[in-house]
Amino acid sequence: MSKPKIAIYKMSSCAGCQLEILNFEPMLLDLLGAVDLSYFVMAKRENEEGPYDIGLVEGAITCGEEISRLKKARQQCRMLVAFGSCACYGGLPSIKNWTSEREIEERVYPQPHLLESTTAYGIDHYVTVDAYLKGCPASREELLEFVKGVLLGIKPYLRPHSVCVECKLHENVCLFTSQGKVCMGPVTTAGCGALCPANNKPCEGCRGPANDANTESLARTFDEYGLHRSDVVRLFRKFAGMTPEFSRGAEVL
Amino acid sequence: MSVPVMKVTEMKWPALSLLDKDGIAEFAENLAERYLVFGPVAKGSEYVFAPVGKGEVLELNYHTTILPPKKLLHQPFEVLFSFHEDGIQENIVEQPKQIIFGIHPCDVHAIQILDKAYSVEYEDPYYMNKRKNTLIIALNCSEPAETCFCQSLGTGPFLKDGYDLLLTDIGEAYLVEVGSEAGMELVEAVNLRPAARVALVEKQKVYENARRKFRKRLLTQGLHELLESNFRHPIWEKLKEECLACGSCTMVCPTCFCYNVVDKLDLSLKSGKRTREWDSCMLLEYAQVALGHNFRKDRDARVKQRIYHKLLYYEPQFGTLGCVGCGRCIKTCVKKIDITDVVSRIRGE
Amino acid sequence: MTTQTIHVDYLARVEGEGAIKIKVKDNEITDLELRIFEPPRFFQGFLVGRKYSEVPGIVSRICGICPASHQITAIQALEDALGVKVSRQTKDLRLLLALSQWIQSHTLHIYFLALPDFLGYESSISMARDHLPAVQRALKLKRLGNDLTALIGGREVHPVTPTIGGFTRVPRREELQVIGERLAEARADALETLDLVASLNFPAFERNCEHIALTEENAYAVNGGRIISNCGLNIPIWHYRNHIKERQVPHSHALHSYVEDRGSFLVGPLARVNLNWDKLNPRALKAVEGVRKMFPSFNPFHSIVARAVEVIHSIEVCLDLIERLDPQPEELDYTVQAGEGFAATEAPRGLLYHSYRLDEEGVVKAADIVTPTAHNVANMEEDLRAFAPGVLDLPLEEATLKCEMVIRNYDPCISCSVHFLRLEIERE
Amino acid sequence: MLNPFKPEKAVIREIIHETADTTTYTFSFSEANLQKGFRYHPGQFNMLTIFGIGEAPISISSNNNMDSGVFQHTVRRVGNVTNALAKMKVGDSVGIRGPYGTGWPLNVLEVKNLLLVAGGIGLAPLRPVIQEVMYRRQDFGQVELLYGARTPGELLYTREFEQWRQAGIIVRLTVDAVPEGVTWDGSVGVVTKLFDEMSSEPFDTLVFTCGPEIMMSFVVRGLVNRGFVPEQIYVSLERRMNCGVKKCGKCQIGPKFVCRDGPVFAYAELLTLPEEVLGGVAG
Ligand SMILES: Cc1cc2nc3c(=O)[nH]c(=O)nc-3n(C[C@H](O)[C@H](O)[C@H](O)COP(=O)(O)OP(=O)(O)OC[C@H]3O[C@@H](n4cnc5c(N)ncnc54)[C@H](O)[C@@H]3O)c2cc1C
Ligand code: SF4
Ligand code: SF4
Ligand code: SF4
Repeated sequence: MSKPKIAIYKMSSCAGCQLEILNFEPMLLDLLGAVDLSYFVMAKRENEEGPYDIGLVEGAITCGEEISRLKKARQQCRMLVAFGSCACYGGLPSIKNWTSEREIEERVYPQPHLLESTTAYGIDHYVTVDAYLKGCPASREELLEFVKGVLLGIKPYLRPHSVCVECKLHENVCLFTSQGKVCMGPVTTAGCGALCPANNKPCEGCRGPANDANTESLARTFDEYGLHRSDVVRLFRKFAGMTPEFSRGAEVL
Repeated sequence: MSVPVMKVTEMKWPALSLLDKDGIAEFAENLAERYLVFGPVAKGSEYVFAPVGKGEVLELNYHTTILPPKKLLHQPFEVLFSFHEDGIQENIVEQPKQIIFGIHPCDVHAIQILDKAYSVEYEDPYYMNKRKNTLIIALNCSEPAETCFCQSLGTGPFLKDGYDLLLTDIGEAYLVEVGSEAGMELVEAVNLRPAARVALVEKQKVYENARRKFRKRLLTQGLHELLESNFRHPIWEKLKEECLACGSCTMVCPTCFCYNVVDKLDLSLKSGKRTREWDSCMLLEYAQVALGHNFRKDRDARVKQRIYHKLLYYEPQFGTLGCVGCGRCIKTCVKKIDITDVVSRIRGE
Repeated sequence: MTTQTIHVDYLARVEGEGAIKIKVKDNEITDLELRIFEPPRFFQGFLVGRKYSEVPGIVSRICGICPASHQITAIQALEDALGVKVSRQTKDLRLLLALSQWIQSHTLHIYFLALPDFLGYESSISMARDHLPAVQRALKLKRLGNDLTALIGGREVHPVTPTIGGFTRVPRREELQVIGERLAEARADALETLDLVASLNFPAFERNCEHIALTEENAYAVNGGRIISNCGLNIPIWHYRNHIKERQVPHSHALHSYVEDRGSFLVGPLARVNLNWDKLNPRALKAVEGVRKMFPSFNPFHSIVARAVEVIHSIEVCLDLIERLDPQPEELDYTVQAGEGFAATEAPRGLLYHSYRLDEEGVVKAADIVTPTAHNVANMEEDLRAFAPGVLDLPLEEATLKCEMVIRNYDPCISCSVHFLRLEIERE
Repeated sequence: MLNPFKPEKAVIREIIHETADTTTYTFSFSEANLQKGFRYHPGQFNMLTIFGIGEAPISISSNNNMDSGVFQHTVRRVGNVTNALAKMKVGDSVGIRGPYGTGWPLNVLEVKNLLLVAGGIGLAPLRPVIQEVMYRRQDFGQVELLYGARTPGELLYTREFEQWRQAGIIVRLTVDAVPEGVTWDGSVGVVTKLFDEMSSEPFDTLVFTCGPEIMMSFVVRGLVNRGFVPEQIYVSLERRMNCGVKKCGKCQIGPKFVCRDGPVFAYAELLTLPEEVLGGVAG
């Protein structure tokens, strides 16, 4: 395959996922040898027109303008990728989904009628998605595996299982069973290297539900650990509260 | 020590010696001059096997480690070979001699099981290369932890064979027994204080004492029939609801040997590595084949596979039970799913 | 009668999405808009109802480029609310973390966002063809900043270790020393960076405006201090809201920050260098002597030089910190109580303000966050208003680029400006 | 130390397109000695590597008896390795290690009559059996093949059917569906439908079957209903495999390693396992 053309689209996001592309540093020039960053507004002034081979969409969809931009991106890109947890699940912006739009707006803006904002969704609520690169931010290694996969025409190996697997592979002290700190690791997708537990901090579920996530069972354990129902809801409605798995966890008690 | 494990008798190496407790660090340092020495050290509130002998504090009073010493032989991540345009480079290097210091009897038994798994028919050169260069300085358990049940399986608290040196805490000092030629050399090199044979009486006392402290047990009598006839026991449905399918129990098990293989290409797409890493039958993708068909889609099938493999299938495969009673899977399970408890519940206890 | 429109569809090489539209009629600006398409994400809205302990992790996601600044500021505001005192070690590590971000963010801005304009490239990617060593130097410096962030914070983007009371994990002295060696080596790169930016051709443009920054008695303020300005502002942080206000102006797309009774103001590296020059690290002061005469400066294009100065300063301060640090794990012990807290820090782009009100369970009742870009947005428009007439005679292409540069001087971080409003969208 | 995980280089000598998604590749090892020493039984498989992409267990679809200095694999495109292989050309090389597993019990048991039941790609490991029969036809009695595919276009080895028939092998075909515009005079329906017209009787007959697990579960059930006993039915199973040599653990069913104890099993043996195989029929 010749150099694939990559477009990077920004929706409602912090730009951290795109920044991870520039954070490739030592490899950045090699990467640029392998792909064309054809549309990357954060880094370039002259951005090429589509079509593109890969579209990386960063951010949640939170307004009508983004919906139309997303649909256009879908048409322009052979493969469309949800790049980061916001694009995969609605991410942190989706926290607001459980409060009335009006109330949220009024907390921030004096004249909320000037705004148009909708429920925050992941991009697959509106378009078909070819791949998901989970994480807040998305992982550089996984992005690299994905790009290599596209170059080779294969499906890359991205860990589908729980964070606990990687946590054990790195022999971290389990915060849950050794220190009694509740952790979302058992139901969250690995791929981050169990970063938070490795830093002595419970997993917050930023990568969304793992394969076969048994969130109801975990929620019941949270309950046994003395968490209030509202705490359990907060744990599940953070980065991926809109997914069926985490919804079940939030609602079981 | 050679592989497969050879049986050594006390008669061959009668030397009994004593190692003062405050001499342990010096002993380890001395060994570290010639070997890579791994022993239990503290990691937060837990213990892990890590390099010792160069200032790190050996914690011989540890209960159990997060990962079993298996990780030193069958590594969590391992490169099998690298490949490039003109060939394959096997990653089998000149292995430095290593010592696993302070390993408990259950973990020694587990290594003996792995020895079988990795040597039957097709020897695994990666495992065997390390194994052949590994000496075992075992430590008998005088204080079983809450989750231990090795006694039920005959894999502890004391070790009968499979060691190069065996330590027993007999109060003021460690009694050192020799189990192999290589062990003999280790002892001679550091010039230990000889022990009188009565020390063996002390050892016996420690043993009796330790035996009384077990709080968990797994009754093995009639276990095969029990499991075979309870494949559809209602408990599996309950465990399906409970289990998180997180995989922790298998990741920490000293006898689990499954792995997954992943090829990693360089960005040039011309060269790369074939790697393997521990895998787990508790994970959904484990039994999945092309086009998404999965032979163990349901969680209960996977829970059952783990427990049946440990308690039923190892025996025909390797001639021994697959569980050594180390208790790690119990300790690590967020849902407190306990293999001994599962068996007693099936027994209707 | 001629009508001319300068229209920048996408503000490239800024973080976030914005546009500029300037309408000129007979050499008079009739309409000037700095548009932000960035939809609001309502952080202050949804922080209400979350637990205090979640706040640092959440606010980090306001901005992917200066997440640690948001974390540190939020943590300090929460500590203020909860009455938590932290150790010298924690303060040192926080300073190290904040400065690691300055190094990373300033390098990103200098080489990737701003320099291509000055050297006549559309991006650093195309610049790399002719200036490979400079781009490689940039990548090296940026990686160094990133590695330091990751060492202290656990990860470059959205660090994980900073928490109320300290850190969940502290680096070992040996790890710090290894990176210390790299910092020492990076001095040369930082100096070359300064030489490079100081030699650029800056548009002759000055606009006298209020410059605001934190200041401290004996140090170049980063994570605290008093808020001062060249126009006489001198207040403790918790007085912030008595003096700095926001208004929604009909023609604008953002809440405009202003100093009560005065007007828009500038925060960021240029303001800091102007106001705190003497407090730069002594070794840094020596190293930047060559550009001494440029400051204080009211030419916003000089902010790239201010950034280069701050990179040199940051490296020296980090080296001093690493020299004395031997971090030990600390007990994080405090009781949750109701309260209100305030904090401000100097993020790479300037003054960042957070305040929270908590109930007795530690649940957030109100949150107030004003980011550097939100502080600056009114001033950006003012700059443009003053600058644009001077470029109207240039070919449209060039005038457009020059106007973009005015905005890029601020290194605006649009997604992090939670106060931005979106009014109207104009795309193809 | 011999390394069973190290693939040897093998070169693609010929590519035969069987169907839209299935292709037969003829390989030989680059090293002549390796090729010379490469001996295998019908029903055994190799691990096929595409470097950088991965490894897949693939049955050997040719027979040793021809001693042609080459061996064949028939591969259906379903995922990474198989797709990557599909992009290769004659002269390209792959990695091969094997042969692994037990084959069909052709040389182990006294075989007289043979009933072969195959579905889709499942004919690949049975083709060497057919070739074996043709090679020493006189050793066998009645040999019958029941073969089903989704459509006529998806039948494998069609060009060889005539040869097979000439060798006195009864070949009965069926397809699930006939697309418009295709002429088909065979039967329509699942492969078990052919049981109604088959010539084979339980007496002195061994059954070999390979195909999707769900198909095989109907096959064994149908045969048992027709008086066949589990001891005379052999199935070739598919499981996930990462090593082929009893190490990676993936392929275990009860105490059995499909890669080593199988992939060919007597159905009777599978019935002794606690874990259900063949779609729950065993339990
Ligand atoms: C003993 C045996 C013989 C086989 N013979 C043939 C044959 O002759 N022709 C043929 O076309 N296919 C055969 N298969 C099936 C073939 O192995 C799979 O189609 C192939 O592994 C798919 O790999 P992939 O990389 O293309 O697919 P992917 O879905 O991309 O596979 C990813 C990984 O999953 C594993 N995997 C996925 N599916 C299977 C599977 N079905 N079996 C084992 N591992 C799997 C492998 O580790 C593989 O690397 C056989 C399988 C077995 C077990
Ligand atoms: S710390 Fe969390 S992620 Fe790690 S093993 Fe424990 S529960 Fe799993
Ligand atoms: S550790 Fe417990 S919850 Fe996790 S997979 Fe094992 S049994 Fe299930
Ligand atoms: S099954 Fe559990 S108790 Fe038994 S050896 Fe494995 S980890 Fe230890």
